[in-house]
Order: sequence, then structure tokens, then C-alpha cells
Amino acid sequence: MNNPVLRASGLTRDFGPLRAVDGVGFSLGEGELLTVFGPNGAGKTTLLRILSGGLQPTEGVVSLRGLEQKSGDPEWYRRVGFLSHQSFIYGHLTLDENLRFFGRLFGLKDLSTRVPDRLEQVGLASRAGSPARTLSRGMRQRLALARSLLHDPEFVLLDEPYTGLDAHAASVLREVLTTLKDGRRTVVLVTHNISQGLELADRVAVQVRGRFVLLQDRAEVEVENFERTYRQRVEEAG
Amino acid sequence: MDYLRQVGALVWKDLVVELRTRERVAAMGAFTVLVGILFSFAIDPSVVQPQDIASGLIWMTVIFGGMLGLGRTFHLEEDDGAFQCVLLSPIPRDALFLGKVIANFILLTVVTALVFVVFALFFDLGFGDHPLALAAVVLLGVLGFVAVGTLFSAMSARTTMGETLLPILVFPLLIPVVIYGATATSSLLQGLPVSEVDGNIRMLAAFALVALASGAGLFRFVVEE
Amino acid sequence: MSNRLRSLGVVLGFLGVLLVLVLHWQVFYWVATERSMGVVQRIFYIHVPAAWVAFMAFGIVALCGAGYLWLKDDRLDQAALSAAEGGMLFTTIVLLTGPLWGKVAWGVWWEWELRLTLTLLLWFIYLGYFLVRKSTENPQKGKRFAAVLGIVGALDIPLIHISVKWFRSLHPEPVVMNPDGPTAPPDMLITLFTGVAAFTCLFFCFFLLRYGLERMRHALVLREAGRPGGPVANGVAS
Amino acid sequence: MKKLFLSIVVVTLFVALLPEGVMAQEGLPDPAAIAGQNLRGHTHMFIAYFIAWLLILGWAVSIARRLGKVERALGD
Repeated sequence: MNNPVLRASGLTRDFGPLRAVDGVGFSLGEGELLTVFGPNGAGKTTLLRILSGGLQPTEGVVSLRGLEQKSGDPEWYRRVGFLSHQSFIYGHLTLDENLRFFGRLFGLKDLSTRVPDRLEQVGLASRAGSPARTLSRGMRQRLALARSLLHDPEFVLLDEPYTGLDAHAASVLREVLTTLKDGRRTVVLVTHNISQGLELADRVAVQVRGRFVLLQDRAEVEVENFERTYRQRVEEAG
Repeated sequence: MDYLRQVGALVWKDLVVELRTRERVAAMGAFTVLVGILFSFAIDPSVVQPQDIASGLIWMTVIFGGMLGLGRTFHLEEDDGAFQCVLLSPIPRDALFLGKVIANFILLTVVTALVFVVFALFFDLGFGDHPLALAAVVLLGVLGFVAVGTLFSAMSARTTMGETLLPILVFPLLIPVVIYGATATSSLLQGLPVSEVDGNIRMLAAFALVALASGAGLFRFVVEE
Repeated sequence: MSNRLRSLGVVLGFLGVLLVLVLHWQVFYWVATERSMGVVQRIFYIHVPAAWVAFMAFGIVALCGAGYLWLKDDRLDQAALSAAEGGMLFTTIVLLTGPLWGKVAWGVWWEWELRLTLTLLLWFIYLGYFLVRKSTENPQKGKRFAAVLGIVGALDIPLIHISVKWFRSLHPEPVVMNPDGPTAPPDMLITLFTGVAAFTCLFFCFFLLRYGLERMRHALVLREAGRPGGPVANGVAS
Repeated sequence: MKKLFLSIVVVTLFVALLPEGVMAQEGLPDPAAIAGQNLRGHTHMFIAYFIAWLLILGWAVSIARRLGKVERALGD
């Protein structure tokens, strides 16, 4: 693992008495991708929302290249891209307007070239002028993907990006994910799908009831019986 | 410079979505005209001269119509869910608040103008001899109202009671706007000199300033998770 | 509840009760009957102190709320809640005793007299405070919202005060004999002072004990959630 | 904790009802000194004092009850 770029230690989040994330800690090197597996309700989405800066941890610290995360800190949001499994786009704005709106929020100056280019990258250039609510689920996810990578974040968070995608959309997504593996960006991917999860991962984790019950380098993981160890860890954690 | 562009982007987005859906402006517009009609039947002109109580009716109509529109501000955002992504962008929270306030202010000013026209029509009101002073009074009052309303609309949208909580939270705080606004409007409509309403305008401006400053400062605690 | 808190509460309690005894002696035996209004004017000696405590309590709510938002320390929020409960109670006392006095003194159950009007509005701000605190899924969010309302309410009360006072000056009211003015006879002022002292002591007595109760409830929640390290050391929360 | 509150309750209740008792023993206050209008205030005054103390006592009792409940829950 080359020099750690992202450090997370003791991340905890309570919702009243419920502890959704319990003392999660890990570090990621430059250009590394961590895949987090886990059953529903394990707190994976909560963990991602904490890493994105959208949700404050009750305890624990996250830092990216030495910049410690403070809630509402614009510097953090400039470096982080977050793709949720819901597509979160403005239905009444066209695709072009959606991206230009978020681009202006990020203070990007070259929108007139960047937006068409990004729409092209996710294969939606032809629909640029139509309202976003007319898009299918797969297209919405691709627009949301283009939006979360619009400002070229160095730290990318993907929450179940493959769910509900048709074959074509999934292939576009895989294509974009491989471009993310350019050695410069750090990525955390949350998914149920073992094969898709392992395919690009440098490190693998299993989260159950808020805690990491497994955290290994991809090399140490044998793909064949990973399924068994995964299920075993889930039962152990109860 | 980024700050202004970010606020501008927000105002642009809100107004474009509003123009396309026309949901809120239609609802508020229809509401205010209908309230005007109801008042015309509810008040017996032989007993009460509408001119005397018009300003009170106007302000009540604007506030109730405003409640209708403001309550929806963050409701629409929650539906799309896209607001979460706006929160993940590097926009400072007070810019986010000001963007919303300006968009709501423009929307409510349009509706208030409509209310004045409707009441002028139904109650045969002039706009007094000092339309400029009247505009100052109304605009400052609406600005204070929108600033408080936007902050607590964001809050009530995040509670289980939703929009029903909004009037309970906001009405006690609006007393100064109602008192200074309605009194100033009635004296202007009766053609009294502008000097009569100087104090009111200053107080309305003070209220708007306090509402904007406190809203901008506290908005992050309302939207933060 | 810590012993320090309990003993201070008890001391204030007894001091309060002592002052209540003195107050009652003064009201029923010592102070002269006000000439124009008669015996009913003696309601004044609990009406005004209750109003003073109600507004003081809201000051505590706003200050503790601001502290809570800034320092994220739960104790400040618990203090704000305890003060709000006391404040709501005394506001209700003012709103019940006011009309009883008004009916006799001015012949009407409700009179838009300055103190009564402000207290009525304060009552509804308290109502909003409790409603917003209870109506969120995540308790932390409810506390934050209540703190925000407390602060905005406190900033707005002076403006409400000025506007209502100005509004009343527009409409000539029956002259209200205001015995708390400097011209009031000394015995009335002394009795009034005793009333304020008695109510303030009682308020802080119950405020401290209510705060202790909230601290213990917090400890109970932590313990039930099975998280060690809550402030419960030996069954007594500090 | 319980006995503290009982003592406060008893003392304050006694104080609240003291004036009625005293007034009753002395008989009606001297009618000449108290004009008709003042007498009417008489009842309103006692109602007001009674309501005030009732509310304060109610709050004291409710705090005591809640404290007892929490202490028992914390105790076991």
C-alpha cells in the first residue's frame, strides 16, 4: 500500500440510542479502491455519508492528504464526489441545466466545454436538452455519476452504484470506474455484488452492525471462498 | 466573487423550477384572489368602510398566502432529494440561505403585488399618494417575513409534523411585521404624509436585518445532519 | 443526580418556601390595599414576579441553546429544557392570574396590556419550542431545532416588546395603575420584591432538580443502549 | 429525595390556604373599609393565588415523581 492519503479512525455515529457506525477505522493509499460489503442495515450508507462530509460523526476523525474534515467546510466538498444509490437530480431541469447548476455551485469556470464533454462520457449527450424527469433509472444514475465527478474529485464515494442499472448502463458505469483507477484518485465503493465489488478492489472490507468485521488487501482474498468467509463473518457478528 | 455566483445559481435554479412547475405561484395567486373574494362577502360595506380595514386584510392575506408558498419551499427540495447534493457542494450555508430567501422574496413580492391589485379592485382602493413609501413598507415587511419563514420552513420540513408546524413557529415572531406593516400601510392608503411612516419603515428594516442575520447564521444548524 | 446539585436545590427550595411565607404575610396582613382597584390588586404580587421569571427563564433557554449549538455539549441542552419547562409554567401562571385581575380592575377578561400580551406571545414561543423538540425522528436534530428557535425567539422578543408598546400607544387604553413604577408606595415595592425573590428561588430550585432528572435520564438512555462510559459511575449521574 | 418534596408540598399547601383560614376566623373584613367593588376582587384574588400555587406544586410533584421513577430504574 503506497503512502496513505485517506485516514479514518474511530468513526462512530449514533441516531439516538441506535449506533449505526461503530468505531470504523482504515486508511487508503493514493489511487486505491476499497470495496465495502455488508448486509442491509450494516451502516454502509451512513459510513459513506460521514466520509462525504454530509453527516457528522458522533466521534472519530477523517482526513484527506492532511486536511481534517470539518462539517460544512467548503474545502472538503471540493475534493469529494459522492454518488448515492438514489440519483438526486432536479427533475424539472434539463440534463444540461442540472450539470451547469452544480458546476456553478462548485465554482467551475469552463462549464461550456466540461458539461457537454461529461454528458458525452456517460452517453447522454443526445438527451442534454430534455428534462431530467423523463430519464430512465439507468440514465438518471449516469447523470448523477457525471454530476458527482464533474469537479474531478480526488476522493470518490459510490453507494450501490450498480443497483437498478440495465446492462448498457452497467457497462458505462464500469467504464467510468476503470477511468477512476488512474492512480490519482482514492475510491470507496459500497455494493452487495461480490463479483463487481472484487473486480476493481485494492482492499476489501465487510461491515456488519456498524463495525468492520473484515479488512484485507485484495491479494489476501481468494475469490472462490470469499463468499463463504463473507457469510461466515456476517453470522458471527449476529 | 464565487459567493455571489453561487447565490445567483441558487436563485436561478429556484426561479426556473418555479416557472416550469408554476405550482407555488399558482397556488398562492389563486389563494389570495379567493381570499379577497371571501373578504368582500364577509364584510358588510354598510357597517364597515373597507378602506379602513383594507390594510389589515391585505397583510393577513399576504401572510397566509406566504405560509402556503414558503411551506412548500423545502418540501419540493426533499422530494427530489437533490438538496442533499447541494449540501455536498462547497456553498457556504449562509449563501444557501440567502439564495433561498431571495428566490422566495421575488416569488412573494409578485404575489403581494397581485394582492394589492385584487384588493384595489374589490375594495376600490387607491395606492395612496406615496406609492414609493408604500412599496418600501411592503417590500421590507415581506423581506422580514420571508427571512423568518425560510429558516423555519427548512426546519419544519425536517420534522414529522411538516408544514403544519410552520405557522405555529413563525406567527408569534411576526408580530412586529404585522404591527408596523399594517399600520404604515393604512396610514399611507389614507394619504397621510410619508413622515408618518418613517418610524415604521426603520423598524421593519431592523426586523428584516435581524431576521436575515439570525437566519444566515443559524441555517447551518437546521440543514446539518 | 450529583449531591452538589441536590443540596443546592434543596437549599433554594427552603429559601423559596421561606420567602413565600414572608410574601403571604406581607400580602395578606401588611401591605395596604390599593385604593382604586381594591383587594384584587394583590394578585399583582404573584402576577409580576411570575412574568419576570418567565422571561428570565427564556433568557436561560436561549443562552443554553446557543451554548449547545456552539459546544455540542448535551448538558447545555438539558439545562435549556429544564429552564423551558419552568418558563412555560410561570408563563401559564401569568396568563391565568392576569384575566382574574383584569376582570375586576378593567371589567374585561382579556386586555391587550403590554405585559399580558408579551407573555401570551412568549407562551406560544415556548409551545413551538416543545413541539419542535418532540417532532423529529433523531433526538439530536430536535435539540438543535429547539435551540435555534430559542435564539431567534430571544432576538425577536425586544422587537415584539417595542412594537406592542408602540401599538398600545396608538390606542388610548384605560390608565393602568402601574404600582411597579418608581412612584409606587414603598410597602408595595417591598412586597413585590419579596415576590420576585420567592419565585426566583423556587424557579432555580426546581430548575436544578429538573436538570438533575434530565442528567439521570440521559445516563439511563446511555446505559440501556449498552454503551459503557456513560456518566453513570455508581448509579448516580454526575 | 421523596421526603424533601413532601415537606415542600405540605408547607406550601399550608401557606396557600392560610389566608382563607385566617379570614374565616376573623369574620368578614370590616365592610365599611372594603367597598363593594373590592369585595368582588376578594374571590378573584384567592382563586389567582390558589391557581399559582397549584401549578407550582403540580410541577414540584411531577418532578419528584419522575425523579423517583428514574432513580428506581437507575438503581436496579
